[in-house]
Amino acid sequence: MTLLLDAQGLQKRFGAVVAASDVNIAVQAGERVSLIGSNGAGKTTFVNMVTGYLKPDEGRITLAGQDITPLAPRAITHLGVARSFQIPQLYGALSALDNMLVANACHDRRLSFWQPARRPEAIARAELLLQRFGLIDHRDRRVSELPGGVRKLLDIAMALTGRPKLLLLDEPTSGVSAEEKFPMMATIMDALGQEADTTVLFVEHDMDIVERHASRVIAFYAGRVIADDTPAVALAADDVRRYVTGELLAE
Amino acid sequence: MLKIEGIHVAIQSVVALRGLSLTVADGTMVGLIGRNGAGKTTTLRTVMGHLAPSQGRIHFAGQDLATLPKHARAELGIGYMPEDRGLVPELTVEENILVPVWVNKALKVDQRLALVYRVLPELMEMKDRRALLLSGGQQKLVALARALAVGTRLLLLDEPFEGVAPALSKRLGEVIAGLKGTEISVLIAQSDLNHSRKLVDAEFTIERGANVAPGVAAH
Amino acid sequence: QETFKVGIVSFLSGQAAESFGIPAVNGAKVLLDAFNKGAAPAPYNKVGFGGMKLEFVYVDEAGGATKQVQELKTLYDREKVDAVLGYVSSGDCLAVAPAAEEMKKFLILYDCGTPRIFEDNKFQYVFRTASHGAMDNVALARYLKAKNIKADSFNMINQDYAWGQDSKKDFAGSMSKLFPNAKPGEDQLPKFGAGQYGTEISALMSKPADVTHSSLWGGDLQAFILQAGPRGLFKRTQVLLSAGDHVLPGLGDKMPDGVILGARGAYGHMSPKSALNDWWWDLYSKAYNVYPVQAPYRMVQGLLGLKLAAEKAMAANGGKKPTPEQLAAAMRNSEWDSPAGKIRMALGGGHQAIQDTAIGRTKYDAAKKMVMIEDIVRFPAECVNPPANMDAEDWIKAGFPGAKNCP
Amino acid sequence: MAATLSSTAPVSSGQRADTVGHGRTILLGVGFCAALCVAGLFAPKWLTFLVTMAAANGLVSLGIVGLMRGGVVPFGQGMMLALGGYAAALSFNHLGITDVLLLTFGGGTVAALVAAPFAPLLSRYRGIFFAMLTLALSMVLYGLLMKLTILGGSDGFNVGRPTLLGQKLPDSHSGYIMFAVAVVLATVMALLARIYFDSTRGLVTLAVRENELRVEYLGGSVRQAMTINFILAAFCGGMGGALAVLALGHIEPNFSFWTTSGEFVFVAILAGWQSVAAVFVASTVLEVVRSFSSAYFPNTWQLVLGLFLLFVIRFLPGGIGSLWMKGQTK
Amino acid sequence: MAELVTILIDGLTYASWLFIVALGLTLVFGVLKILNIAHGSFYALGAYGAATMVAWFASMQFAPWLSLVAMLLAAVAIAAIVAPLTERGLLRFFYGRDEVLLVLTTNALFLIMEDLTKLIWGANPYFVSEPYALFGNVDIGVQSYVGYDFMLVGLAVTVGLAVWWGLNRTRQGKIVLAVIHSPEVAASMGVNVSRVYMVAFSIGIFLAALGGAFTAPMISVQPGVSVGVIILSFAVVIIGGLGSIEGAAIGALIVGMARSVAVHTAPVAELFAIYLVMAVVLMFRPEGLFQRIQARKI
Ligand SMILES: Nc1ncnc2c1ncn2[C@@H]1O[C@H](COP(=O)(O)OP(=O)(O)OP(=O)(O)O)[C@@H](O)[C@H]1O
Ligand SMILES: Nc1ncnc2c1ncn2[C@@H]1O[C@H](COP(=O)(O)OP(=O)(O)OP(=O)(O)O)[C@@H](O)[C@H]1O
Ligand SMILES: CC(C)C[C@H](N)C(=O)O
Ligand SMILES: [Mg+2]
Ligand SMILES: [Mg+2]
Repeated sequence: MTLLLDAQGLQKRFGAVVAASDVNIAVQAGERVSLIGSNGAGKTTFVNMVTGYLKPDEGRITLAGQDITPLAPRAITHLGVARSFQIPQLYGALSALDNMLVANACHDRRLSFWQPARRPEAIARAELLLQRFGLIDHRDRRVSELPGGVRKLLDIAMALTGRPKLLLLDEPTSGVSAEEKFPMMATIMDALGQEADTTVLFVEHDMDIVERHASRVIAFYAGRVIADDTPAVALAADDVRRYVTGELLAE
Repeated sequence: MLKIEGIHVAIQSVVALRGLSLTVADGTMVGLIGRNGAGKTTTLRTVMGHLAPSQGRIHFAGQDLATLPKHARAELGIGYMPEDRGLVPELTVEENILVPVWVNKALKVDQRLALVYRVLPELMEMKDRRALLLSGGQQKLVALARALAVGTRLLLLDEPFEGVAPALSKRLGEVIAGLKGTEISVLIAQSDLNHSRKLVDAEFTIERGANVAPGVAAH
Repeated sequence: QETFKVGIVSFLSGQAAESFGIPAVNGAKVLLDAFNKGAAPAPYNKVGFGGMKLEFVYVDEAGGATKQVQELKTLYDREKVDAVLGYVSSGDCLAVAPAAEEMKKFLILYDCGTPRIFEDNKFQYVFRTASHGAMDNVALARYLKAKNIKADSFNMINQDYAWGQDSKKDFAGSMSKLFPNAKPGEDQLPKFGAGQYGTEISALMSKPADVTHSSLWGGDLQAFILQAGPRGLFKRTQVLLSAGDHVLPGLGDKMPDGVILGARGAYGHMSPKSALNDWWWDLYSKAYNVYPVQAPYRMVQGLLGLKLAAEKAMAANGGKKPTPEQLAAAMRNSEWDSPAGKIRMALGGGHQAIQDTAIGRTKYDAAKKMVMIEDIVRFPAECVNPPANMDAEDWIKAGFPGAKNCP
Repeated sequence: MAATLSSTAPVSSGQRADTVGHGRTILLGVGFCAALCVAGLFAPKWLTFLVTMAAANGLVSLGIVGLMRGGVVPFGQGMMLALGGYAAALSFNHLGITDVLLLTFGGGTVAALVAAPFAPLLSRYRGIFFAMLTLALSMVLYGLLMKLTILGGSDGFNVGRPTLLGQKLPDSHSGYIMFAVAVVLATVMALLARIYFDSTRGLVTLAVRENELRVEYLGGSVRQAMTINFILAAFCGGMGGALAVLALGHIEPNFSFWTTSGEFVFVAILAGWQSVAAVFVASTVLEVVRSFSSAYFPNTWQLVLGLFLLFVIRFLPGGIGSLWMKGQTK
Repeated sequence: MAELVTILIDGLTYASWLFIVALGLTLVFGVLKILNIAHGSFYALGAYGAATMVAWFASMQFAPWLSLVAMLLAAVAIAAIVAPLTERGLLRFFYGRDEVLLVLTTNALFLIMEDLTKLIWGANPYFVSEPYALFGNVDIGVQSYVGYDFMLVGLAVTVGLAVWWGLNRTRQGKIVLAVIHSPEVAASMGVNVSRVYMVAFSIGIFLAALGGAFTAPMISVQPGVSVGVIILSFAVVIIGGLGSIEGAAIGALIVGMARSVAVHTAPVAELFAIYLVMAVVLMFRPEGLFQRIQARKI
């Protein structure tokens, strides 16, 4: 096992709010880590810091030994980190296919002034991913008109085009209907399985999904990590049961 | 209380609802269940007057809503919690809750606040924080509180549990359940049944903008 | 029956419309009527142009020089006008003159002031039927001399475009010849159409001077007077306005007394007594209930010149409608009487007019409710215009050679 | 005038007509251009001149459309017009370069070179702030041009008749030749623009307009895209300026005044961002409307123009191009 | 020293009327998201309205100081009649459209109003200079100022404070914020959004007209007065940050001072001093000095 992501002593405050307080997280290549926590615990903030959208007030983040703390999202993306978003970030006026083509185009770092974006091989590649995510029926629809769940999937599919080493998913299943959640998560994990050893961190509120798909659980509360263990152990911890799953009454 | 009869709604050129009907009886809790894109949000937005049905009618407490301007619904005692929360980032939590109370002459600020804080005491400690600082889940809570503040007769809740951590979603469930037996009726739009199964008296399933199996809920 | 079509270009909108464009166009309208009825006094009493009915097309000059070049081409090519007479703004004149020349079409500039047009270029088809701005500034300086007004120091405020720049240059040049000891002070160049002059007025007042020169015109001049009056500028310095007459009817008692001003010719209250002038004055004031100021005067003098040139050309070609070349030949070096006196196409190879002018002082007449002009001094054309083949600037620098019998 | 009716194929569901062949586009463009050149032989002079100016102005608006595809609209593109125009006019008068093609490309190049150092700075701006910063820059240039007497000062100066490939333009046909040159250049630029808009880079530009954050998160550089578009727009604007000056024979600081820029923006919006041909159609339409209304309603032409603008904005929100490009936006 | 005082006073008086006008512009943008080019036309309307009103008051032999009331009434009348007409009759059909498209819409409105004003009031200038003398003169060193100018400074401060207080310290203001953020949600909460729009637009237009009415005594009211004002007030609100009241105040001061310094020390630079300042401010603060809070995106 090799250490892929290493966050040490992350601190982040927004005014009076502590969004990260001495967060230490190390992730080995190939792990499937679920981030859980109450609302406002700092999960998204953690993802934002890893991907360079926010700079930690203190602390250091390394990716495969390289310090990525000062880098911007684009640079970090080029190092093989991709993410999806709690609120899907798509190109609303473009079709689903075009969204995928943009993802493709951006991934090739040398953009061309004359090579058509809609050339057959690029379309084929985009369609392959759409197919894999069951989105092919929506290929030509303007994405601002797509239902929420479909947008979520498209958001994730775009994150995957670059064949990332590390994939961060922010609540991939929230807002997705109950029947579709599990198949969808299965789809994502399948799609990942076909890309070699992608490491995944996913933020999740549904404990069934956490139990089924995570090899490890990190629980947040008020900016702190309150548990970091296998799902079985972490979900049984008192703090987690009190603050996250609500199985114990908060004091 | 609320009666929707065969409404057809198109958003731009996309037909989102095709002949949907549904009733919320006085004092009951009704679920509107459907997959993503089935038309739940569209239904609620149509009730709130943001979309105009091309066919069909919507009655509330015997009144045809089609003739009313958008803002008159709140006055009738309908509280709406939009899917994307829709808080005003510059305002504090308490001010956000109060916006509908201020514009409604029939409501008293003190009373409504007291009610909201009684039902959702965790809001007390964040009442002076600006809404922009809240996390997604916290914002849901505030949006629910705001709907409660004005919704004296009917609450329209759009995916109240989406993106909410289990602990909080339990709380939300309790709060909503606590409304049972009061004069307030509730319509909850949901794609995920897990949270609301136990809550609702009746359930309407919607698929591609039309009813599937209107029926009475199983308890 | 053939018609002779003239494009009339002047400001119909914007800040120059009220005091220039519209009075000028109004002047054209009454004259058109009089010409077509054959009602003008001799030698202008033929119907239309030598029997041809006259027709005018009006175009708005607002919108910048580039637009004017485009519009000019349209007038000739699409509207098929036989001549264009227009342009108040020097900027527009500088732009359109070469365009007309390039198209070999007949063009009369009736109002604009910059001397550069015929000094920097040789034209075949372009004429200006009124004196250029050097006259107005030389006349102001000469007036100071004639009236023995103290002018040991002078400030200036002029608009920032050809007219303002050339005016200030010519005035400063004339001062250095006629008042070698006068010290120049503030030299403000607000932009055209600025409207608010509070700051500029402060700057002028910070450097007190005996006289203050300005070539402002139109709405700018009115605003300047309204703002400077209450601040007492007119009491602290003798203000000289090179083209100020046109604001008098509008301002009425808001115009301070004792301001020295010109009209860019012997126009309005400074026009000479003559039968032609009386006829014109009546014609205009009956139609519009106000007396004609400089813009309509310049319009009428341009149209009268054009009429004579057209008729002369027709006499030479056997009564056909003259070509631009024939018109130009007839106009070149010609002379005619206008309500403001004799117009002579003496400069720029016979393409640029000179004329007499006058300068006076304002005095509000409460009984007539009208600003009158007193202490008028008349200047023969030669005193205030350079001789043929000499640029205005050089002529001033050389100390006005050839100027004789000057008051 | 130019270019393609549709190469970005409609995104109608299920259809697969969306791979691009440049061939058809180019053919269409060349055909159209040739037809127009022939038509010009029979058109009255005022019309060929009007189209010449429309083509020159259209080039400026084409640059704006390129920027609009990335979500920003410059309100100072008159600056590029002025840069190109002054470059051409000064080279003509002082360097003795008289070839219309050389001057036009020179104008474009100068504008692009001047724009280049500003481009990275401007790439940080969005929305109304981009619009206003470009406006401010163009107004600073306006101020400079007004004051620099060596550049003609406030009234500008005149330019003689250009040559073409070493040939003097004959009196009788100079207007037509300028027209043909303008039409050919506009066609070439329109075709190049079409190819660029359809390229991967072009698509990323569209993505930038929709969601910058996501572009960065996919590894694309928003600022690079904006920078390049700005420089390209400057090049187009400079070419337009040079052409306009040569056709008009006159240049003045007003080229850089904000109201001038406003007209180019109007044309760009009138055209919409989907079709390049629409830019030139829109430019011609505006010229026609303006020219006729100022001739026939000298006292109320602004009213007529205003009503026309309102009508277009209200009933053709996607621009003229949306009449035949039923594309990306449904 | 005397020069410095002069520069400051000139800058301040120039800033005052500009602020009143720009405040209206920033308000309309803040609430309706419309950068209103026709704002200058409403300024002109205010000036024309004042010309008509003051003349009428004078013909009724009212006391001279009542001409101030006349000017105020003119502004109120325009806000009460023309503004709702424009908003209901035209602008509301364009709500929610792209910012730039709206700029063009108002540009069209501007063109139309230019000619309409001319059709109504003709091309002749109107002079309303009586009120200008009401406050006498104030002599400072070599300078003599008109008291009216200082009155304008007072008016600007009053108006600015009133609007700031109304937006930030009252419920109405907070309701307006809700509308700004999301008209749809606000309507769902019972806010009468179209009324808020209409009122906000009318207040904005009132300010433009007020600016016009109170500058009328200093200028000759005639076609063309609208153009210069537009771009200046744009500069002000851009420097200050769109939608910000504090920003409009600082922006107006900056523009006023920049102009004043240029005119007094380097008249050549007057033409572009303002734009230079604007460019420099934007370079350091890309969204102006006071930026609006953005909602969290991710
Ligand atoms: N850009 C920001 N500005 C101000 N406060 C912020 C910002 N981002 C996050 N916060 C605050 O930091 C805290 C952590 O937020 P974060 O979004 O990371 O929570 P989360 O765990 O993702 O919650 P949720 O499950 O609701 O999405 C919250 O209290 C939030 O209000
Ligand atoms: N702005 C829009 N433009 C066009 N079509 C839209 C728009 N918004 C929604 N639709 C369409 O209307 C249909 C119903 O959408 P709606 O948002 O009501 O679904 P929903 O049941 O609330 O889904 P979700 O669970 O994802 O929130 C969908 O097919 C969607 O594509
Ligand atoms: C006083 C004015 C008649 C001057 C003229 N408008 C010009 O620009 O030359
Ligand atoms: Mg989160
Ligand atoms: Mg929904």
